Amino acid sequence: MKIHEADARVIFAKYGLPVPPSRLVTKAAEAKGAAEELGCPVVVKAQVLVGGRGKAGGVKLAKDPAEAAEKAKAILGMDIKGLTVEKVLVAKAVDISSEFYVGMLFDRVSRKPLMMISPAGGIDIEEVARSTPEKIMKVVIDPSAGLLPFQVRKMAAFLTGEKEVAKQLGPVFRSLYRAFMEVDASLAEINPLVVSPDGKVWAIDAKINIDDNGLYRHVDMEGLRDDSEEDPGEVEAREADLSFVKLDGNIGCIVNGAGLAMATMDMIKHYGARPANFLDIGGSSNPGKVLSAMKIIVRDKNVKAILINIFGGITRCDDVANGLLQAKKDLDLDIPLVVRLIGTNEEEARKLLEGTELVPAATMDEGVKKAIAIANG
Amino acid sequence: MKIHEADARVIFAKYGLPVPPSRLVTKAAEAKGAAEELGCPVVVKAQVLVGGRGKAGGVKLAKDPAEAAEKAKAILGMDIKGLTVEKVLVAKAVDISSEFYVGMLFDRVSRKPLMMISPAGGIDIEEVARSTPEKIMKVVIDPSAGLLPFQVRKMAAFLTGEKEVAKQLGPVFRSLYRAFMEVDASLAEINPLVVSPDGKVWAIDAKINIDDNGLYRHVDMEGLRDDSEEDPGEVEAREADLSFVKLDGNIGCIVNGAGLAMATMDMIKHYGARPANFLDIGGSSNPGKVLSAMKIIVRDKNVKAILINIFGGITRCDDVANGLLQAKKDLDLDIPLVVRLIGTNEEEARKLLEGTELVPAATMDEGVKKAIAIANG
Amino acid sequence: MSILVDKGTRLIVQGITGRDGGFHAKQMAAYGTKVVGGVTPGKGGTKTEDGVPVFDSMEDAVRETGANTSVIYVPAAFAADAIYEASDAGVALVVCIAEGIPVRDMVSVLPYARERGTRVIGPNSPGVISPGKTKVGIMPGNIHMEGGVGVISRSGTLTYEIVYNLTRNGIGQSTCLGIGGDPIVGTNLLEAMELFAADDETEAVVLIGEIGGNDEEQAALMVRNGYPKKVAAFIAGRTAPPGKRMGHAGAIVTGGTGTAADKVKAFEEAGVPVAATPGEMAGIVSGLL
Amino acid sequence: MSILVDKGTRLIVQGITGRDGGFHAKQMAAYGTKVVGGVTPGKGGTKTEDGVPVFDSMEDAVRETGANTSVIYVPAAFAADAIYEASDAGVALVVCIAEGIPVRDMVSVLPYARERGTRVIGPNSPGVISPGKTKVGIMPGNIHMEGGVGVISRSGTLTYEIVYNLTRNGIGQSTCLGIGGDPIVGTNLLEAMELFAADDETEAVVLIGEIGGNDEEQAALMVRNGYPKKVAAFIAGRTAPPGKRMGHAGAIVTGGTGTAADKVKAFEEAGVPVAATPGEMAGIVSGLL
Repeated sequence: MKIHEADARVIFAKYGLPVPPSRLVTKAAEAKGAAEELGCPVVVKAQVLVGGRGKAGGVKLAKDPAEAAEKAKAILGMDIKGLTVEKVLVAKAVDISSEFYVGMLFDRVSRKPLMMISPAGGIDIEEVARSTPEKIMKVVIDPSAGLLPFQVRKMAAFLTGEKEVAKQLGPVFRSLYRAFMEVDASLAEINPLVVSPDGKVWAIDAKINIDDNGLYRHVDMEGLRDDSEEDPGEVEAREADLSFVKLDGNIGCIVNGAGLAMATMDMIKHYGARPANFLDIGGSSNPGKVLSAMKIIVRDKNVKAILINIFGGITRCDDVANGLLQAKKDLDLDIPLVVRLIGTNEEEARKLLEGTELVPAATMDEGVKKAIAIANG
Repeated sequence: MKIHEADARVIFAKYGLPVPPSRLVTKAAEAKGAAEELGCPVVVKAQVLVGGRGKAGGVKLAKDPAEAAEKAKAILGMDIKGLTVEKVLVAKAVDISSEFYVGMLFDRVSRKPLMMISPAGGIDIEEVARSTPEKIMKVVIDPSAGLLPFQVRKMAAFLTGEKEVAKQLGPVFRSLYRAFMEVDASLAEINPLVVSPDGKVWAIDAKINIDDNGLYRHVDMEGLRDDSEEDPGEVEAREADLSFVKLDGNIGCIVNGAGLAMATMDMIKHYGARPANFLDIGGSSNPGKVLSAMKIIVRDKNVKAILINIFGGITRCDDVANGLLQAKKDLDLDIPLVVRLIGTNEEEARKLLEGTELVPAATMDEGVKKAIAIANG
Repeated sequence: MSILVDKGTRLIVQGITGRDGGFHAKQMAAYGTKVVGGVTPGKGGTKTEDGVPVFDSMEDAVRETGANTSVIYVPAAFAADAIYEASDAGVALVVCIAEGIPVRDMVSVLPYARERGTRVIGPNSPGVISPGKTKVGIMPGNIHMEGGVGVISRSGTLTYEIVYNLTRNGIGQSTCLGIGGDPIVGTNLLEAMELFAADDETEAVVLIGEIGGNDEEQAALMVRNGYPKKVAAFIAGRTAPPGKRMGHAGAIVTGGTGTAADKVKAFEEAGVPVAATPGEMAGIVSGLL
Repeated sequence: MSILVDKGTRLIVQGITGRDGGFHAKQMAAYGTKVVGGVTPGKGGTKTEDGVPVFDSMEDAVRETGANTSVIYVPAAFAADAIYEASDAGVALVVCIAEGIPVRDMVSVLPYARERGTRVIGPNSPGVISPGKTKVGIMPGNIHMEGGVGVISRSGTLTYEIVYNLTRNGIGQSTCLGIGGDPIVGTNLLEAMELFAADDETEAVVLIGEIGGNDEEQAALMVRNGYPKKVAAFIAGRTAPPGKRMGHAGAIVTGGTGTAADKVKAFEEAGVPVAATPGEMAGIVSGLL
């Protein structure tokens, strides 16, 4: 789950990171008040759950409250990568003499938390990794030991030669690590971590993604989710415990398992057509999920055919068949369904679907080809 | 470092353990007030840093405030294993339907924290271990994982079959473990952990020993040390960073290293005499330590000879020699010194001591024999 | 031979009294797996309707049955504890079917298991099957066939699809292993490849990868550096749009790393043929053998 | 042969610019130890007066010198970090002379070191010496002599006393190892015995124990179960009063466990001769060889 910069700043501040004071506002007039209260200059920052706000014009400096209002007005309502800006953060501006990158994630290879730092902060870290990999240091942290003093020394020395700055970096690294672990984050970034001309260190941007699997431990954080920036189908899918991603083709897909769902999309493309969505009903066997999936898909008016591709394991084919029959009845469906059910309890499923108008398919290839023929026809 | 029950209760309560309310008092009249405030019956408990208070008559039940005063009067000033009772704890009494033992220590074999529990609480756990070892369960805790739910279930089931009691034990185990680790304890015990007739669990005694090596992280705890219950020589030795234990013989010993110091005592005994003390000046090479050691030993009027047995490694013989010369001068010593210095910088030491009246010895055997001859002589 | 599970596997089902645990305990036993016990705290001393003894703890279960393997079907919030408990009880292999375990829990439990000599498969794994011998997991047993192809997959149902394709074309499997779809798993693609490298019965290995991470790129490197078996691959997610999470944590691709195109390229440069659809796999593997 | 340290040892001194670290770096080099570098954060790039390069970190030191061993002479509050750092840098052996490290720190750092394949000796250890080859620690080198007796001790200076007795009587040592006097040490008595068991040069092992714990009782059991070398023992603390802490954490005896009498009895029942005084050891060992 992505959360807004403003919320990430609150978490960072709680863990003692040096975050400049700020106010979150939804109107230009409020931005003026915030700027007066904070003292100028301020930075006005679009709050959208997507990277590259700066390049898109969503981050502006304002030298006085009037200008803050003006910039806020320009940014509010702006479209950034398809998302409308509804809130802006007004934050006290900090003069910059150098910019670092500091980030936390999990490392698949060591299977441990990893801190990644760079003296080339303020820009896209993936670009730094590509063009100047020597400017990135990665330090694996053993959670049984935590971030160790020798690691802190090494990282601080990589970023700066100035003792007074290095002294402030230790607490920053430690706080970021603690925040990352304790909130069950999957990513936590300060980019940039800034040194001002007076030698003080500031976290002037904040990014946290939460591990969805850990959310149950943080009921307070569920409120940080911003549904308004998601496709309504994706929101509804999540609520029904489905994985759904809307695409722009005309063949709806209901599949069990992310890998098979992707392979199904890939095969539709391979045979020259385009999928309308990714949809994984997951490993459970709940007929209600199939009904929810069907509802979400039929809302897309582009959809000309729906392919159900289920390879039963922990999912039982008869449960899926029951869900399909229910959906057919409840939704008064007129979109043709191509159904391929195989694996656990496939015999029971076949019996349930016998004599209905669902189009059966014996293999994935056959199912995909039939769905394409229907959609094209 | 041992701390008093009253202080251990405060720590336990801070970690959420169910400790009945109590007051620490130094006068019988205060005990009456405390009993009135807490509500009777109460238990009046001698605060001394030694086990077996109960058997010695240092723990008494009082059914009303007047009786509390009476019991406090009897206990205050009492001598328990050589220690005078100066404070008593007045604690709200709890009716007992069963008594458990729960303790934490470090396990030398697994090199991890270990929780030891027994349904036979309220008595000496070492006695339980000897007579009915099947009544003890030991659970090794991996500090990287903490106390795990499956371990809690197993321990709770070992102590009780009652669900409502078991439910309260999980938090007790977890709190004790956390307290033990966070205060750098070397031992933390609840004996007994009591179930009252209404099914509620209470920690009615509290014992914590602190790892001396960890004390530097807990400056607040240094105040919990009770010097009044220690030999003044031992207190002075600790302040001089020496290890000293007073014994009842007439040959004073100054040795470097605990093993060699014990072996020196053993050898004195082996040759038929008795050591006046254990004294380890440790691994450092500070002449001031030798001076402090000498001061502590000469205070013991039984001492007829002092044996200095130093095998230099990290300790340098010349430093020791300088300390001896300084002590000889400062203390105007008339007790004969038998000196055996060997190892690092022994040549330099020999030169320093040449021509003095110190009695040289080439080997440990020779040193011990010469010291005995002088003491007997 | 085979890897991880075989006729010597003695299995405990953690969560045997749950819906999925109960169902699959039956299915596994029907396949021939020695399901010697189950664990559900508080239900110790009972038996399942098939007569499998249920224990309160893994410690009891291992002591009473001599089990060497466990499979976990408990809700996510209890799954990490189940792995700790299984490792502590000393089983050599834990297969974690449970999904939805926070990554933070996995980074703590995996070193704990390793320190105790316990190999973990998963979480979020369909399990492991050595066809004709033993099945530990949720895969449909009847689509498998005994033979010489090892299968390693980051996916569940996609694996069934490909295995089914192999079987229908007469290509049997030594062992099929789903390593699990989460970012942090107990046994990764490379470690699974090392297990097959040491297995005499396995003649070729099929890798079923997907977008996200760079395990496949590392596997391709391992082949270039001289892997002792023939290798074929399939990569899911060629059409996945960047930045979107496709169902489970493994299937997400950010920026230029871990795309299907990168992985296909890495394999092709290592001389590993990549199937464009699951249905092509049997033909490719036949060509290798 | 010998154990742990030999001519192949390439040593980094952690805390080389401190009083003790500096002094013993010289002493070790004078004995013939290859002291290839030192570490003191903030002093990287300098050299000691003997020309030993100083590095800011163990990582730098190992990379630049190819060191395989480190010895730690830093204050207690920094010693655990020094062990973490040495393990992380990949040295195979860390000898921790530093004393006064909280037990809680040791229980965390030891599994960390083990996971990285690093053996820890100590803390609160006098070190390890393979006479005539290499000395890593603080023991006086000149009291040792090359030969066939392995020495394992929980003590420091008492070990010197006994080794000196052996040497004066013409009995040389393969390796002398002080495991450290703290309750939790990286390598315990039994593990050290296993190392000597596998060493061809070692003909007999001298165990120097003391009150507290039950390592000696376990060692006696190991001998009863068939230890491949001759064993002799000494136990310090026969006159120690119960419940008193004798200098370091190892030397405390509570209740009826871990007394000198228990340990002497255990050894005698296992057929291990126990010296009554350090001066008796050479005679006993001569009798065994």
